[in-house]
Order: sequence, then C-alpha cells, then structure tokens
Amino acid sequence: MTLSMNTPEFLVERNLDRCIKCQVCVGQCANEVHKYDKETDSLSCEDLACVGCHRCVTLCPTHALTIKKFPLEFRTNANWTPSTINAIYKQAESGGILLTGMGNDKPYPIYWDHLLLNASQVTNPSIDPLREPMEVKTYLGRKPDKLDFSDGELLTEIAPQVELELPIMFSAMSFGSISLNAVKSLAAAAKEVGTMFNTGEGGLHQDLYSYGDNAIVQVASGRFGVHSQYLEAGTAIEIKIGQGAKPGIGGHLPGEKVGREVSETRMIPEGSDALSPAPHHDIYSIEDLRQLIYSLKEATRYKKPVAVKIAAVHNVAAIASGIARAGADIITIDGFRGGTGATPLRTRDNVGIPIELALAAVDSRLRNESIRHQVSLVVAGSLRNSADVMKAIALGADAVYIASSALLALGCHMCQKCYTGKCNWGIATQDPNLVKRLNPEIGAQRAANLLRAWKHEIKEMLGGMGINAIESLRGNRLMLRGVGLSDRDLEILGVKAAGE
Amino acid sequence: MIEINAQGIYYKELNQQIHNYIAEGKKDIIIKNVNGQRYIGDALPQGVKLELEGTPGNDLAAYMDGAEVIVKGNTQEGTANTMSGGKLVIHGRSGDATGYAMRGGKVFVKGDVGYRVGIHMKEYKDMIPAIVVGGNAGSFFGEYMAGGVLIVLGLDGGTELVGDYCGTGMHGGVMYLRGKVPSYKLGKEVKSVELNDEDTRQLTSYITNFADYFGYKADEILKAKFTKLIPYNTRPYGNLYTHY
Amino acid sequence: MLREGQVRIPSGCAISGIINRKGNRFSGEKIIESIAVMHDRSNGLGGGFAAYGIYPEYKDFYAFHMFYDNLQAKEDVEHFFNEHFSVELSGIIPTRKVSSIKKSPIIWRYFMKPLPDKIRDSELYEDEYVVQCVMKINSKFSGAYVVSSGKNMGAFKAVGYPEDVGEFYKLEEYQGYTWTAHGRFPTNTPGWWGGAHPFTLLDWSVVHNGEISSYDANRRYVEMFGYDCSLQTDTEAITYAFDLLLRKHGLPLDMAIQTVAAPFWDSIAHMDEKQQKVFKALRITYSSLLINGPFSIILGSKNGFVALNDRIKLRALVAAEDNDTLYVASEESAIRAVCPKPERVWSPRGGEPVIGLLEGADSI
Amino acid sequence: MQYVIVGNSAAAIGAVESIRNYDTENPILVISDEPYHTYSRPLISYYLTGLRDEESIMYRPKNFYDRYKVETMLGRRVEAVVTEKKQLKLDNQEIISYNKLLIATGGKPFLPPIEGATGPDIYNFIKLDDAKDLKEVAQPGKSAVVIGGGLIGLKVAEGLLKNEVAVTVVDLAPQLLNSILDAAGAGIVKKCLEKKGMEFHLGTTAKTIQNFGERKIVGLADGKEVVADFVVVAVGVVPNKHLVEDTDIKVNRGIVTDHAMGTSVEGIFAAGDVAENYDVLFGQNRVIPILPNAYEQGQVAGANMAGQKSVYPGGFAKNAIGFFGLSMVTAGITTAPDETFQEYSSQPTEDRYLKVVIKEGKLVGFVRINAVDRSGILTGLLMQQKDVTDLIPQLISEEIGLIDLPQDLRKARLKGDAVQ
Amino acid sequence: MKKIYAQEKYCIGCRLCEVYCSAVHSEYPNDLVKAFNRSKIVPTPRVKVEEDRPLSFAMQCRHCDEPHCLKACITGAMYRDEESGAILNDAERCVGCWTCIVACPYGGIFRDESKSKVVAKCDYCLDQGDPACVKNCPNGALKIEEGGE
Repeated sequence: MTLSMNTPEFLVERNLDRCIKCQVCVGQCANEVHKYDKETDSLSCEDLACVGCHRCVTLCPTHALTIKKFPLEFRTNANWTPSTINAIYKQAESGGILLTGMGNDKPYPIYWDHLLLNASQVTNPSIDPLREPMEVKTYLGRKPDKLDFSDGELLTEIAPQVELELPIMFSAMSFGSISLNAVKSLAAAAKEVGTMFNTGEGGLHQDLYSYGDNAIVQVASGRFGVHSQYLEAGTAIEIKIGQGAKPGIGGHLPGEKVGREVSETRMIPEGSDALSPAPHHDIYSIEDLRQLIYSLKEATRYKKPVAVKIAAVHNVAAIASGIARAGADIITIDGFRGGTGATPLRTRDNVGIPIELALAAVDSRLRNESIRHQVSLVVAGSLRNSADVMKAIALGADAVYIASSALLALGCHMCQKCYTGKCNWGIATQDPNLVKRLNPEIGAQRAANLLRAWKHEIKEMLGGMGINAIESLRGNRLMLRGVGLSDRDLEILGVKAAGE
Repeated sequence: MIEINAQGIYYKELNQQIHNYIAEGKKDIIIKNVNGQRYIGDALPQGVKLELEGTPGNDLAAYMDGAEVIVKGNTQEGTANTMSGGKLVIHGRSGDATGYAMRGGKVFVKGDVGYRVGIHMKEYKDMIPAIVVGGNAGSFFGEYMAGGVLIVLGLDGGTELVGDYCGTGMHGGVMYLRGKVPSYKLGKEVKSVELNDEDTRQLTSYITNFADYFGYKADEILKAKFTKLIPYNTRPYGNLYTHY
Repeated sequence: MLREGQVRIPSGCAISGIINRKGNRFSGEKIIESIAVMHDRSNGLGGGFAAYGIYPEYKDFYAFHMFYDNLQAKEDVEHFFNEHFSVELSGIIPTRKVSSIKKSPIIWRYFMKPLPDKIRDSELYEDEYVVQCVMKINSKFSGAYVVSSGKNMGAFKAVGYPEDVGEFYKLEEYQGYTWTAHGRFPTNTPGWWGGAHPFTLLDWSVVHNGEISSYDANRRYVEMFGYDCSLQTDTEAITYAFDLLLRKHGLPLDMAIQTVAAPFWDSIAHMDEKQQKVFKALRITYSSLLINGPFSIILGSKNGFVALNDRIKLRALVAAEDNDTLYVASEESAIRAVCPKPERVWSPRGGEPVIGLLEGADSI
Repeated sequence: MQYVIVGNSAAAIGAVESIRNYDTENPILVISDEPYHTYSRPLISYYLTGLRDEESIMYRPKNFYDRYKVETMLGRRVEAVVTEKKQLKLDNQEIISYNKLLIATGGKPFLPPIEGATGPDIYNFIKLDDAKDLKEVAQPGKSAVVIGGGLIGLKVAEGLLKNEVAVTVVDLAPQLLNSILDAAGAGIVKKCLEKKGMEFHLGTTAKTIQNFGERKIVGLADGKEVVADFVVVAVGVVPNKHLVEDTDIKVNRGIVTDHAMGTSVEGIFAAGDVAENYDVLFGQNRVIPILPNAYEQGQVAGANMAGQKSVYPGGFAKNAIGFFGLSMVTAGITTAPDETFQEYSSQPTEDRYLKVVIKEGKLVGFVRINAVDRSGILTGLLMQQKDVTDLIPQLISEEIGLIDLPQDLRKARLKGDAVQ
Repeated sequence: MKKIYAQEKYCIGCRLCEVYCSAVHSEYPNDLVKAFNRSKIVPTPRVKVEEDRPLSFAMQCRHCDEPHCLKACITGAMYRDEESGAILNDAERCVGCWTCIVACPYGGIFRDESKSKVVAKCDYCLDQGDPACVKNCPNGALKIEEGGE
C-alpha cells in the first residue's frame, strides 16, 4: 500500500487523573478511536479515526476526554486552505466523488441573521402570551379565491387541509437515511405536539402507520415504498423533486444500510442499493408534474393535499408559480443550507440559493400573479431557531420544515459523517448496535420539547408585535428590517433597512 | 357487466363514475370510446376488471393494486406507473416510461414500447413485476432496474430489439430478450449469461400467458434463442464515492 | 419629510358615528359636537367626517371630492375625468377661514357618471371601473388625491382638530342621515391633508382608531386583488378589505365581520358542527384578512354603518340608541354630549359588531 | 395453644414467619430441647474455626421471638405427642395442648455400627453443643479421625485442620462428597484438601474404636489402623423422628408429608430434616436435609397451619460449599444414574470443573467448581424444567448469564418472579 | 412494589450503570474519580450488564416477592427491608457461603470482591435516593416502576 496523506482532523485528549478506565469510551465509539490494552491496563486513542462526534466526551462519566482540532498547520494560504488541500489528497487517493453529510457549511451569508423583528411600543400594544390567547394554528392546503354564501349557507367546499398546531413540521428524512428510532422519535413528537413528520422517500414502516395522521408521505423519483396503502396512510402527499442539499441530483442509499426493516419498508431486497434517480422519469416537463399531482389525487380520491418540494434554485420563483398552477396544494422550498444524509460535497456547497431569498422571491412572485393565497408555502433549509421561523413566516411562508434542528434535538452533533452509517448517536445509521442508542421515547420528548420551546418563543415574539394569530405575521414584511444588507438584497427580500 | 361511453367525458368525471360503480359492487366495466382520459385504473384493487376501447390517457393503471385492465388499443406515457399489482393487457403499443417504478403485477404489450420502459422496476419477496413486450423496446430499457422481469420478443421483426443503453444502472432483476443484442447497446452494469432451467420455466410461463392473450403460439415464440441480461452486482456505484 | 403613503405613520384616534335609521337627515353640527368632546384623543394633525345623504339631488352621480396640490394636478386629473366620465357638475367645496387650519390644498368636487363605452371596453362592472380610476389617480397622478368617490356621500378632512375641520367645511350647512367623524393623533407632522381620515372608496368610508399589527399581511393580501395601498394606512387597508369581502366576494355582512375579527380557534372548537365548518372555512380562506392588533372602526356605507372593534377589545367602543338614532363613539361622553339620555347604552364585546342600517336595508 | 412448634431451627423459623403473615394474634409456642436462641446449624463449622462466635451464628436477631410474638420453651424436651388429645407431653411432665402442631425436630447423627463408637473423645457435629465440645479439644498439635467424607465430615475436618489439628478422613465411599459431587469433582476437592495436609482412607470404613491410653485407635475394614486424639463420627444425619414413632403419624425414612407439609394426622405438620417430601428430580419422596428446603417447608407448613392453602412444590438438593478457598456449587443429580441421563462437562483442571446432567433434554443437575457466580441461573433452569438441549455449551462455560437463555426465558427472568 | 426493569431494546451496553453502582457503594459515593482511583478494591457492581451485540441489558436483583435467596440464606443475613420492601443483605451477618448465589435464578447476587466473603446485591441505593443505575442510565434503558413491560 502506498503512503496515505490523510492526517487526523481531531486530537483526542485524555486526562489520566480523571480517567477511571471504565472503558465507556471504548464501547461507545463506532469508529474505534479508543482502545483498551489489557496487558498494560491502559487506554489509547487513534486520532485519525475520530470524527468529532463527541459521543465519548458526552458519555465519559468523569469528563476525562477532550476533543480538539488537530493542531496541524499548513503554511498560511488564503487560497489553498487545509480543507481544499486535504480534499485533493483524498481524491488523488481514491478517484472518487467527495461525499459529505448534513448541510452546506461554507460561510455564505445567513440572511436570517441580517433580519430583525419588530415589536410594539405605544402606538399599539404588545400582548402577553402567557395570559392572553395566542394562536399559532396553521392550515396547509389549497384555499379558494373566495367563499360563496347563499342565504347564509356556505356553498364553497374547502379542499383538504393539513392542520398544524404550530407552523413547524419535521422535514423529509427517510427511514434508511436515518434510523427507525429516529423516525419514531419524530413521529411521536409530531403527534404529541400536533404537527407533521415527513417520511422522505423511504416508505412508511409498519410501526409508523399508527402515526399516519401526523405523516406527510413522500413520493420521490425512486418511488420506494409507494403503494396505495402508503398513499392512504398519510395526511398529505409530497412529491419530492429536489432537495436543498443536492439540487438536481438523485439519492443513493447504499446496500449495507438496506437491512431487513429498511428492505421491508422500501420494498426492495435486503442488501440491494436503493437508487433514487435524479429526475422523476415521468416528469420531464412542468405539464408532467401536473400529471403526477393528479395521478396521486386520483389514487387518493382527492382527499389529500398534494405538496411539491423543490430545491431553491436560481429561477425558483417561476418554477414555484408553475407548480402552483400545476395543481399543487402546498409548495415546499428547500434552501441550499438544508441537510442530508449523503451528498456530493461540491454539489452541497455550490448549488442552489439561500432559502431566505428564494422564499422572498417566491412569495412576491406568487402575489404579483395573485395566486399566493391559493397555495401554501413551506420552507426548509436550515431553520435554526424560533426567530428564523418568525422571519420565514414574516417573509411569506405558511410554515417551515425543520430537520437538522430536529436531529440536533435527538442528539446529532453535526459531525457531518451521516454517510458513513456509523452515527454514534443512533440517528443516521442502521447498525442495530448504534440504532438502539436512540431511545425513541426520549427522542420524542426531546423533539417535542424543542417544538414546545419554539412555540413559546414564537408566541412571545408575536405578542411583542401585538399579534395574536400567526396568520397576521404571514407575509407581514413590515415586521422585518434588514441590517448589513445591500439595497439589492433588501429589494429582493422586500424589507426595509433598519431605521427606515 | 357495466358499459360506459367515455366519449367527451373529462377524466375526473369518468374515474368518478368508475369508482361509483365499484362502490356499488359492480366490478366488471367496459369503457368505450376512451380517448386521452388519464389515470384510468389508478390504485384500483383486486377484483375490478376494466376493458377499455380506444386510447386511454397517461398514467393508465398507475399505483394499480390488483385490478385487471384490458386495453383494446394503444396506451400512452406513464402506463403502469408505480403499479403494485394486477394485470394490464395492451392489444397495441405502449408509450414511454411504461412500468416506471413498477413493483408488482404484470403488463403484456402486444406491440412496441417506448423509451425508458421498465425503468426503476423493483421487486420485494414474492412481489415480482413483469413486462412482456411483443414488439421492440426503445432506449434506456430497464434503466436503474432493481428487480422484476422484462421480456422483449421482437415478434414484429425490425432490427432494433432494444434501443441504446439497455439496462444502464441495472442492479437487480432480469431481462430476457428474444434474439441477440450487440454489446455496445448494453449499459456497463449489465452482463449477458446463459439461461438455466429456472429461466426457461419462468420464460415459458410468461410467454404462454402472452400467447394466450394475443393469439400466438407459445412454442413458436420459445423456439428462438433468448439472451438473458442480469446486473454484475447489486451495488453498481459502490466505488464512486470517497469520504470527505 | 416623507408624507403618508411614502412612509407608514402610526397614529391614535377618536371616532364617532351617528345614524338615523329612518333616513331622516340632520346637520353636521351634531357630529362635530360629539367628536369635539374627545378633543384630547387627537393632536390637531388630522380630522375628518364622512356624511351620507348629503347630495340627494345628485344621488345617481359619483361625487368625487378631490385634493389638488397645484393647478397642474387639477388640470391633469380633470383631463382624465373628461376621458372617463361625463361630468355633470363640478366646483369648489365651500370652506370658511379657520385660524387653526392652514395650507389648504385646492379642494374640488365633481358629480360624474362613467362613460358607458369606456365601461364596456374595460369589461368591468361600473363600481369596479370607478375603483380602478380612483386607484389610478391616487397612484399615478402626482399632487392629486381622491378624498371620496361615492354617491350621495362625501368625505371632508383636513389637518387640524376635527371640530375645526367641521367648521372649516361648514358642515352645519349639510344634511345627512349618517355621519361619522375621526380625530387623529399621528406620531409625526405630515402636514398632508390626504393623510387625514376618513378613508373612502366608492360609498365605503372607514374611520378607525388604533394601529393594526397585521397591516402588511392585510395589505399584501388585498393587493393581490387589484387594490393599491398607496397611503400605507390601516384605514385604507381595512376599507379595501371590506370592499373585497362585501362588494367583490359578496360575503354576507356578518361573515365579513367574522373574517376581520375572527373568533379564536378555541371558540370555533366549541361551535356546532355546521358553524365550525363555516368559521373554519372563513379563517382558512381569509386568514390574511384577520385584522390583528388594536382597532375600533366605523365602516360607513349608503345603507348605514357597522362599528366593530378587535377580537380582544384593545380599543374602547361604546354604543347607544335613542328612538331611531344609533350612536357609536370611542367614549360614552361623546354620545352623551349630543344625546344626554339615550334609551340604551352598551359596550360591545370584542369582535361583536354594532350594526346600524337604514330601514329596509338588509346589508351594508 | 393455637400453634405449637417443636424445634427451633430453619423450618421452625420459616413456620413462625409464615404464620405471622396471616395471623398476627393467636399465640405460637416454640419448644426446643436446645437451650439456645435460634441459631444456624450450618454455621457451627464457622464457630469451630473461630470465624463466628456464639452470638453471631444466631439465625435471627435477638428480638425475634418478641417481634413475632412467640412464646418459647427452650431446653425443654417433648417426650410424646398424643394425637387423639392434641397434646404434647414434656420432659417435666407438663402437658401442652395444641390446635396446630409442627414437628420440626430436624436430624440427628447417623451412627454406623462401629464397635466402641460411644464414650469420651468421640464426637458428632450436628448441633452447637457438638461444636462447643469439639472446640474444647481441637487444640493445635492434636490429631483427629473424622469418620465420614460427606458435607458434615469435610466441614468438620476443615475446621479441625484450621485449628491445626491433624485430620484423617475415613469414608466407605471411594470418593468424597458422595451425595453432592461426581467422582471428577470429588477428585479436585480431595487434591485440594490433601495439599492442605488432610489424609484420607476412602473405600473403607471404621469398624472399631479402641482406647489407646489417652488416645484412640480407629480400626478400618481394610485392616489399617489410625491413631488419633479424638474421633468425630460425621457420617450423616437421619430424621429425628422419635417423637412420632409410637403414634399414628405415618413415617417412612422421615415423617411423610403431603403438598401442604401436613402429616397423615390432621392438624399435625412436619418440615425440615425430619420430614420427607417430593424430590422433583428423583421423582420420589426423599429427605433432603438442607437448610433452604427446611425453611421453605416451614413456610409452607406455617401458612397452612394459619388456614391458608399453600403448596410445597417439592424440592431438590442444592449446595454451596467451600474448602480452603475452593468454592463450589452443586444441585440435583450430579452423576448420571443410568443411560437415560447424559453428562456434559468441561475438562476438569486442578481448580475448575463444570458439569451438567441432562435427562430428556432437561437439566437435572450440575456441578460448578470455582465458577459459583450466577450459578442460580442454572438452578432456575433446573426448577423450570425447560428444554436446554441448545444451551449445553453455555451451561458448562465459566460465565453464564441470562443472555445465554432463549429469549422467552430471558425476558421472563428480566421481568422477575418468573421462577417459582 | 417498584422494581428496576431493563429495557433491552434501549440498553446500549455502555456499562455506566455498573460504573455508578460501584462508585455509590464505595468509600466515595459521590466522586467517581476517587471511587475508582483511590479505593483499594473497587466494589463489585451490583448490577451486571450482559451483552451479546446487539443485544444487551443490565440486570440486578429482582427483589422477589418470594425471594429464593432469603429462604436459602443460612445466616439470616438476607432480609426484607420492611419500609421499602427491598431484599437486603446484612454484610455483618453474611459469611459468604454463596448459597444465595446458587439459589437466585436471576443471577442477581454477586460475590463482593471489595470485602472478604460477602455477597453484593442491589440495595436500591436506599440511602442515596433513586438507584444510581437508573439515575445514570443515559438512554432510559433502566426504569424503576411498578410491574414492568
């Protein structure tokens, strides 16, 4: 074997005064960083294998472990950064496409952090959400242009809607990309809090059919696990065209993750690769999307809203308009900071646009075309906290999807190694030894707590604005001001600068 | 036996009629003058039998879950899309992406089929989908194929049994082509192997059905030499990626 | 200094409204007296009135009250009027000198009918045609502003205290069956008369107290339906919301009211199934028309008025009845000033409308 | 008197504790010919070695009788039971009436036919008094012959050795611990004891004991003679059943008892080493003179005396014993009696040996030398009588865990109370 | 009474229950580092993690209603604590004969290597509040409850 240029990313430090040699770290590291030598009764670390997931640090009962960046410096070079150089070493060694996990980690501007929310002072009152009613219930689905009454009787039939107790849902993550326990956690949390989880394109595991009322079932290009019972099981159906982390390319669940349960759920043989083509091969043009939307509506006898999810790409506004006109009831837009279990690095870091701009553009475009009220707009792609949610809604979203935030709630430590299948937190793995590390009862509580906490915060901020129903924030861009943004950014976002 | 005249009826209404009849317990329906109405047979369960006369629209028998549909005519694009079970017999030709992501049931086409037929077919346990094509098939036949059975008989002659990139990305299932296919037409993930007894038994069974539906003699068809195509392995892209 | 419309100016207010349900007309003196009691709720930077039944001799004509900043604007708009309407009569609106009211624009009045062939070409209903013309003048004609555009009604407003504005316009000389009034407390000194209230469209008029927090959500919704919120005021957005619901979408009045002051989901959950369906449909369909934040409004029309405040009653509103006359005002004193001993005085609940309709009218 | 218990050891205590579960009022009388607070008989070997004093071999705390409202007549011997009258006659001629009677008189030493086997310097090792006597004479430098290589014999031999008394053990059987160990296991024990200096004459028996000045000469059946300062006869115990011998209470080897630990006479129960009951492994009635069984039988008897319907499911032998740090547990049948049994074992080493005996796929006995940990898991299997054919390799491995059990058994054990 | 139940499907085999059990029964019940690094002999944990990946679970005394150990105890050291109902072993009276070990079908009693010849068994950490194993299980795989699943 020739020399490998790989050097450790992390340095594992063990405080021997604190270490009690309990070997919890040894058992907990799926990457086999920690080793116990019986002969010398000592522990050693293989730094090269460390991915910085902090499992050992978190479980070490005496806090004897620290993980640091490996202090290996290249000569300073603003152009040839260590990560750029190391990427080349890896590719030179393997000839492969660089694969990574989670969302874009490059320092592109985060517009949420350049938007500020408003509050009431004197000219209208803020509301105290602890004692006064504060409504965050949200309905997703197609809305009529108007209601018709005759002699006081409502004539208009309202299309099927997804009812949410708060405008935050768990974004599509397939059973396969994440563990069954992770999906169960999210499903149970969604049920508890009154929102939805999204199956992703992994089908719906038998254990999860009981969560159908809280499920949005996805139909993606691979059509894994898609059959009539599946379509019937969910509250809504989402057609996945694209994903923020990897616009324009398909997915690939490697055969080693297709164990018995994944195989059953996806309805493919155990151990077989699950390939999701880049496009839907029945959609090569926008009118074909209409065909798929209505084939799903036909299959479910028009009882379920159909959503279409796209990645935020350059002409997202026009595409969204086309989707609305193709009959979608809900449009989901996933920004380029959205996460994933596995994506080619270059695609993740270089394709697509930020969700803030995409959302503003789509909302404005649909309003200019006077069709914004007909469809619901859901955005995803790194909503990190309740303020991001507020800002998204003020920019024009009906609701948001969270995924990375939800996984963090379950214990994800953002090591970005989901694609290895060795998630030490039991989330992005199918290894039964690792999967059991996520107790779905605990996971559900943590995920539900996150949503409850955000809901409280949203109510606080809404109250501060003198608003007691979330719909009065939707598209209410006057509640936003930009800081540190160019005029062009402000124009696209449709907000004024702070101080204006 | 119920008869519907579909002349000038919009698909939504036509399908609603079909569903109404099914709800009434009438499950044998002949639909005449079909022309372009989409989604006929969409997600219909076992026990329902539709006979169509004319040219049904796209996504015929999509998500079909056990029903039987007979078409006296040609079918368009997206036929048997994501079909789960049942039987579709087409007394004509069928369009592009027939049997896309099909996971169960059987489709018999008397004539040719379009591009990307059988793309991303998959199987699970005893749910093994199959498409039998009497004529020839277009390019990308069985692309991404992950399971199931594709059979092309080329009974109408012509030189192109299948188009280019046959079985590209294939990682499961099997294709039987009646005759020879030049290797340049095959996707790089596919290899040609000899038929074994099990293949012959399987092939005979499909072709016997085919011959019954369309008035051929199975023996005659089976006389010719078949090419069997299977993927090299179930992990075609295992080495494509490197860990960042 | 940016004026109203170029910038959004929060403001507080006083409102008052009087209707004689028999349609008997009375002079503007009474409403001036009523609003004057609430002098301290305004700050002299805006006052105005809407009066119904004041032009019986021209009741079939759209009465346009106009402000012009200069003669050029007047000339341009009159050219536009001549292209789109047949003008029956036009002239200055009579005013008297009041020391506190300064920098008056050119105030002109027109009684007009749309040109029939123009309506035909536009493929619009007559009302919608007029609305489009109003929108066009307000957005495209610099220095011109439509104060009111309804039939047999008019709005009178100015920068000043409302009682001074009433004196300025000689409202004691007008006879109307419905009067509403507004005293404004804006947070800056725009000095622009168009910014005063009421705001009107066709025969709708809105006087309104409180700054609504849902403004931009409401605005961006109505703008999808062809309205241009050039003033950036709540009153304008509310007017358009009611125009959309009542005139364009034909919602029954009570449904329109339940849209802007929608019941809470909790309340809906306790309704019977049929009601639930209706109210859920309203909230789902018109969620963006929920008026959120403090408001009390009087929505006037030729048929009467509806007074309403927000669903958690962040603004005060009092109503009183005496014989055929219905009073509403921000404060009870404003009613007692003109009707010392009404038969009934009450405070409506949050979101509960006070409806005063002319005899024989079934909706506003 | 509502309840009268003759005997003051494990079976008696089990009965008292059980009666008081159901009846906190009616008087209980415990009569014992030993004058001591209830003590643990197995602990007399600890007393002998000095590891425990008289105080600390008490089976229950000092306040036991008070707490359980028990009247005692200690040092008082019951001479007879008059079943028709429901009366007991005491050695002081006192008559005690009973309503419910438990006979828990335990065992007494089995005295083999040895000429000269009575008299001074010939001891038994059953009771505290025996241990007290022995402790007097067990002085460093002395020598002793222990007749009997079973549990009692070896415990006393070990105790004497620890007191620096030279010990020779004589047993008729060719191996030690004949009743609880197989030959291979016994061989390991023997080697261990020999290393400590113990001497053995196995496969032979003592025929005579003669005085030789201050000392004793033990004559063996094989003609050899062993000289020692004193002799301990510890061949075994037999039920101490003299009390019922002239009554209509049915007696076999021990007092015959039913599932309720009742005797053939209504109102009279028997438990412990004096009673014979069902051995689940042998499939017949036997006396199993071990403390856990005595206590449990006492409990069942007590409950039934208090009017409950309690059933004794039968028992089997299980023992934990150790000699000089060599610890072992055994249970059930340790040597296959015939070809319907199969034996599986590890290769015996100097200090480790694991064995199971299987009949019809079920575990009927085991031996674990120096692999005591978690051995109860096997006991549980023995009790449950489930098929263990697939588990045999695990059953003779040093580390046994619940994880080695099939899922259903494992889950049941994790839940607890699954093995009764 | 409440008992500690192992949730096999969530036990991750980390053995923190054993670690904490040893510590709370050491001389330094509140200091893991001292408990392990300064104790002469670290106490035997009274809970045992059994593992055969991916299966694992932690097991301790079941505190039976009809405790075999208590019946088998030759010294009377094993007793039921009246207040808590727990089965406890009085180390002063225990002679380490191991009869309880061979009697316990759950394998819930261990030889305590830190003390000479006594057994160690779960005492519910009665003087510590909640049992240390339950408190410190990072994955909710040990539950103290009535009944169990």
